[in-house]
Amino acid sequence: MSNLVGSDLFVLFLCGITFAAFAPFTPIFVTPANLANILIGCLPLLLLATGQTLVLITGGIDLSVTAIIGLSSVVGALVMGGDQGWLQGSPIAMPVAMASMLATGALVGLFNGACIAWLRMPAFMVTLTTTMFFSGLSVWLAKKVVNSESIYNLPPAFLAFGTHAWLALLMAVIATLLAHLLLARTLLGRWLYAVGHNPRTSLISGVPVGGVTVGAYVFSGVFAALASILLTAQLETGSPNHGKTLLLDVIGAAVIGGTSLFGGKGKVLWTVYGVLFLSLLGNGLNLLNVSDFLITIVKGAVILVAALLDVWRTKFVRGP
Amino acid sequence: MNSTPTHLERPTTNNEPFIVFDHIEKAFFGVKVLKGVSFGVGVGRIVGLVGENGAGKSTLMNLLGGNLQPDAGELRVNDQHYAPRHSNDARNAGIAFVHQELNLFPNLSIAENLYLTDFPRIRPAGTSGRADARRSGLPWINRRALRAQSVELLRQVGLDLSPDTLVERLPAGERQLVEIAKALGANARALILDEPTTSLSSPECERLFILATQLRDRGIAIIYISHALGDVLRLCNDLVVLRDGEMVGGGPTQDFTHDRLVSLMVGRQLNQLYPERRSPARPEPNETENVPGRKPALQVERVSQPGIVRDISFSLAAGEVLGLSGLMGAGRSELARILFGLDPCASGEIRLNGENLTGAPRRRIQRGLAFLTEDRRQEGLCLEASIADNMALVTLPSNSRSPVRFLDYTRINSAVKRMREAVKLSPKAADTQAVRTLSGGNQQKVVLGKWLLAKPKVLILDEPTRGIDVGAKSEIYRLIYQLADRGAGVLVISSELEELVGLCDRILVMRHGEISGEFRRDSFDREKILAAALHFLKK
Amino acid sequence: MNLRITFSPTFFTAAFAIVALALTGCGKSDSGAANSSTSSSTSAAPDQVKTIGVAFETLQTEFWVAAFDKLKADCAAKGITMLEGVADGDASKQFDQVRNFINRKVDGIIIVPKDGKTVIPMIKAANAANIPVVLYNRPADPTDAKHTAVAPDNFAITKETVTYLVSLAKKTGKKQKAMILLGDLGDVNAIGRRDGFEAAIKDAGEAVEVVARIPTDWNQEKALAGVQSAMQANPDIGLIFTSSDFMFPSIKSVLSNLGKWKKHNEPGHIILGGFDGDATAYQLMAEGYVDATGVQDVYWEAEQAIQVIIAAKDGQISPTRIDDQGFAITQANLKEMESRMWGAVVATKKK
Amino acid sequence: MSAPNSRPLLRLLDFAPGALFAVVLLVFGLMSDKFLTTDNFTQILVQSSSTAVVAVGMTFVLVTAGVDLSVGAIMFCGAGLAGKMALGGQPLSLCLLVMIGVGLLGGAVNALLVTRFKLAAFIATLATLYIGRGMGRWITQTRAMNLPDSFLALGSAKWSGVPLPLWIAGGVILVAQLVLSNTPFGRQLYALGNNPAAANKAGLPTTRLLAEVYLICGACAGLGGILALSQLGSVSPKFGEHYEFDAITAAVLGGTSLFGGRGKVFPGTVLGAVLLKSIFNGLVIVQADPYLYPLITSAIIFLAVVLDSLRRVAEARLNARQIYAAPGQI
Repeated sequence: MSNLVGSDLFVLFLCGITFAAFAPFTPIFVTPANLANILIGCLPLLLLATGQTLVLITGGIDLSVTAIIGLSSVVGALVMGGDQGWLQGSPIAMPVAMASMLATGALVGLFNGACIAWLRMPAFMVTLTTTMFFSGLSVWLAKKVVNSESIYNLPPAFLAFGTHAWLALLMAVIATLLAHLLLARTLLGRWLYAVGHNPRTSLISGVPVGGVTVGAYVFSGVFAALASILLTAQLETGSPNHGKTLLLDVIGAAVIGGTSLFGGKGKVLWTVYGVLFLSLLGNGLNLLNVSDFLITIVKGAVILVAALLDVWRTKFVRGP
Repeated sequence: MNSTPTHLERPTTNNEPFIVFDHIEKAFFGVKVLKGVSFGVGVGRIVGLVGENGAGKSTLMNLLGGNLQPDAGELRVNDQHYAPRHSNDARNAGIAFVHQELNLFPNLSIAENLYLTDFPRIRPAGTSGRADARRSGLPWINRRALRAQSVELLRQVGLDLSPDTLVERLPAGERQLVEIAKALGANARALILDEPTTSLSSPECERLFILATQLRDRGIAIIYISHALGDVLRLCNDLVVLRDGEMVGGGPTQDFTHDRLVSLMVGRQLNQLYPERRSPARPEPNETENVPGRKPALQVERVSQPGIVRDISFSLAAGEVLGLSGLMGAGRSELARILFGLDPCASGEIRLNGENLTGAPRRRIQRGLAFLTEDRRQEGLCLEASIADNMALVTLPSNSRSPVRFLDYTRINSAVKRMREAVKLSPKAADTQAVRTLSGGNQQKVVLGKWLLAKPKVLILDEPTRGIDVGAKSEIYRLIYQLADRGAGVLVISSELEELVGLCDRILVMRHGEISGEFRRDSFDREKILAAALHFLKK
Repeated sequence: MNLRITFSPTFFTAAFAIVALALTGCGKSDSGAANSSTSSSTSAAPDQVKTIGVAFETLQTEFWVAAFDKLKADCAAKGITMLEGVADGDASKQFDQVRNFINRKVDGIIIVPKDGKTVIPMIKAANAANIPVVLYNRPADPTDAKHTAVAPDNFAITKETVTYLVSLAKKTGKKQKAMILLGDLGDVNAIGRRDGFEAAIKDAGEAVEVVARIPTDWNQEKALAGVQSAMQANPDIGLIFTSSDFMFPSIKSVLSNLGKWKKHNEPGHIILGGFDGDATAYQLMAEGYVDATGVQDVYWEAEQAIQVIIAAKDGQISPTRIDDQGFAITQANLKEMESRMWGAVVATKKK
Repeated sequence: MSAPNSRPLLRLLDFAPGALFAVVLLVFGLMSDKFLTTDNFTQILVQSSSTAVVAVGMTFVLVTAGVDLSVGAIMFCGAGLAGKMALGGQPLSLCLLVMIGVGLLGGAVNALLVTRFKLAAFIATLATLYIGRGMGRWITQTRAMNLPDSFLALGSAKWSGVPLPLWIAGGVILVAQLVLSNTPFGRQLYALGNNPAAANKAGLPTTRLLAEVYLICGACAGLGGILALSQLGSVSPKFGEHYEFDAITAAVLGGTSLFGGRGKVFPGTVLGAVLLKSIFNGLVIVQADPYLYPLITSAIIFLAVVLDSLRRVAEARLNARQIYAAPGQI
């Protein structure tokens, strides 16, 4: 048992249990259509949590992901929007828009990272304030430029990410896979862990600590932008409000997966399982017509249990 | 072997023991770490406790401190049976510890550190007397009493500082004294000094020794744990030698010599702590230029940093082991940090094999510079990471394939494997084990191995053997020579003059951020070297 | 262990990808199947509406709760099972809930959207599955997607209400300073009400000057702080309009602190108006503190919504827009109109 | 670089929060003559009282290098329960007691998770935040509740010319500051926050200290909830949202370190709390564009955080040991 608890697959195993637990009560739960729903539904969370995982591994935290979603959603829509978009109708609108969305994410990440790595500001406060600022900025942008809080009528080429589920899925899976390879197989990956373990030792051992830290936040920003692309396409609207309520789930999913908030410990794969678990749970309860506040409570309890299990894991499996 | 508690009651000790270890046994997971250790610590005696790491010293002290309980045998304090369950029990029994790594809180004032656990409190009128000012009374700090009592304690350890000074403003030596003052404050009758001198400069050590003898004469029983055998022989009245949990020697200090202690500790005649150099000592640096093929590995020219170091110039030849001596705070470590690019350098040039060294540590490492810092735990290791990860850290870039920088794990693992054997890392430890779980010696070997993997052209070692047992020490010396014989230049910083004299081809002495002397192996003279380090004291 | 670490990630991620792709495939084909099955079931039992999915953007205020309860009650009365979803202001969460409804082949979906745009893809999704959609209280932006919106004319009702307030202001004979508590600037209703307010003020010409526009994001504490500060800046404010009745308590708290919480027939009374017509507003009007509020007929809207779905079952197409005429209830017409004010009903129920 | 020229700089930066505060007041004061009036100031103080009290509790937690994200949720639960009781005709005093009780309960849960189960404070309180908000919505059935006027009376009551909320907040602040600076408990907290392992070795009752800190924070949350209710007079399902962030921000603005061992309730945290409210109040008074509120506010907060980090850098440089410049010290 403790072997299983210690293994990578533990959370996946939990997913299985949840699945088995719900199946008998709600037949719809196991229908392919519903499972497909869960998959599509969890993609933005997956991307966000993956980006967050890298930041957590460096011992930081990025609260600004939701703000990034809103901002890059608005930016993208402003570029390609059919009504007042700068490039409306032009064939290059869609690629340019997506590029600018990713750029937005990268820039915000760069700003966060720079403040944290080079100005030595606490990540929590930096990303807290940038959240406030950039979500405010996105509302302001939409208001000033198109005088409305959200932008509709986006080019169909872009909406494909929403209408063709497999496209969104492909994008998310590829991105996640890349993140996994980066973390598990490349130099930067090892450096991220090292910085999370001990920045001073890392610096003295020739790790470009500042650069690595900034990299993590840029990465998180870009992944938030990817999530923004999915949400914007699914809802066919560029809006500052997208994903506003996701933050807690993002951190929750990473933690449930087993990533440590103290840095140095975590895997993309764990996070994938964490996301799956949260989504299965949410969807199942929803189908059982469980009232909304009960779902919130259960989520909290799950995070608690996951954290407890993690303590248990480190105690009994890694040994004292 | 006279291992009964009576052996110290011979005429040499005229006082009855205050602390008595009576056939103490302790085992972890069936492995015996203490095998019936028995001795006593007399009132007004300093007992030196020596032994390699893992000999059982710390276990013994943990028993005394109440962090562990013995499996068999009895502890007696003041002829009372004594079975502590918590560090507070030890405090109440009048036993105080001064640990290797200090336990002061830099963000608090000296006074607050001294009385953290039992602040003098405002007490309602009526009750009186200093004793019940503590613990009893309102939960309200009596600032006046606190200040007065603190001043008194500081006076006893010979510090005249305002008790409101924040500890973060004190140099290591003064912090050490504050620790002792704290022990006195808990009016301790027995004092355990665990490696107290590791971070002290020589004058600070002197100050500490004088204080220790004063306390002894005031009737305080002292246990003094240290690897610096010279100090032990000078300071202690009685010695106890542990090896593998057994007491292999004990008695009044005059029965022991340095060599006997060492052989007792390691159990074999370790007649040469410093292995043989295959190649002879290096020639003078000024010759190095014109000796063909012996070009200088590291050249430092007029390096200055306001307030830190002034006008430092020297040259380290390939294959040379150069010692850097001087007092704590003379600027040795600071110089090393500047050379490695950790601290800014206002003016001057640093050349490695002729190329200028600039920029972040990363770029200097690429040029072949390596730096083993004095703070192993904070700057040398990722404690929670595995042995393999720690060892591989520096050489990761060279083991990754561009452009995506994929890592070649087979190469990394084999390299780590080779290095483990090269540094003779304890084979019990698995590659995936966290270095936190290793002994100090093995941890240091991991750090050294990490740097050796990078095949450095110049290696700077800052206090490489601090707090490490004799066996590991000579292991590290051997590795240093190996590296030098392969043609690398080695710069060794150490506070133990003995070590430098035994190890180096040449010794530079620093003082006040300047180089105050240079000695070649054939002209090593301890007095002269010390004089160069202390010179200003005579003025 | 080592083995697993090296192999499992790639392996599982790959597996994940394959399964996933397969599933989405099925998902699409299945939703196709869903259409046929629903259509067939319609032909089988034409006049039977068995389940309705109700997705609310929020339950943050009395108004939404009242609407929610009404829908629940009516469904129960008609023997319809009502599936619930509350999205906490998260459009994508709402989309998930709508997708769930579609999977469960409900006979109709009632949505309170976060905004007029993000709801359109949801409508399309429902259209694809031949499930009728009703937007409750918040209309969608212009779209060709088939749906019916049962919503009040925020602009008109607000304008009517504020015009009444302005007429009171004019009666005072002197130029009045006015303050408006804005809603969430991302909410179409909030915008509509703001515009209605501004329009009415514009018509008033010189009589009224707006000196404070407080953003509240539908948050009572922000409203409180805002009103306090504004009253500080302009102690002589004589007219306050709140974009939703549920912020009256904040206004009351400030005014009573300043000793300006007066009935409409007392001297020093500040002209107060709101929107929704909830129980609080009713009580305050009955007590004589509030002068007018724009009432949207929450019950009527609920009945309409369910009616539309039943009609759709019978194959009738309802118009895209059903207006809740609503009306401004004022101290002048309180007596005869209060029977149509849902807040009054709730209030009397409470007693 | 060296001591002499960074001294004044450090002094300056030490006053950063205060200076920033002064600047904000000055700017708004220049833009509107309505801003710098005693009335308006009492106003601001009353508005910030609840945030301040919650932030005081938060300061205790932050000093021990912990964090409590659940304060807002705790406030909501307490308010919901109290509201239901009040509408059920229970006496005001009982309702208030219940709110503080709920606060203590929530604090106890956090304390248990952090001390007994050794969970990271961030995670533990994140979970209790979820659970708390869920329970609150369950208690209130997500309905807005309008409380009896007795609550509002509490808020508008004056004692010798000063509003009751100010008396309460002032009392809490005074006591908290004295506890932190002048009791063994307080000083031990700083030690614990600076180095838990050493604190444990030194024989401090670390577990008990931690537990008590979270209890205090919970109680403060309850009290803060009361102050908020006494001005709102109603409980909406959004009640207490983002209080955790406001409280942390206030504390950090006041110079409290998120890494433990540093922080003052007065003036620090209080100053931070008041600064936050003054910005909002000022923006309203000068009739700024509603869309700019978050931008301006966050910009000011950001500035404060930057200044604080600069201060830390300067301090580090100052404490860097001199080797020959100061011959007294070797």
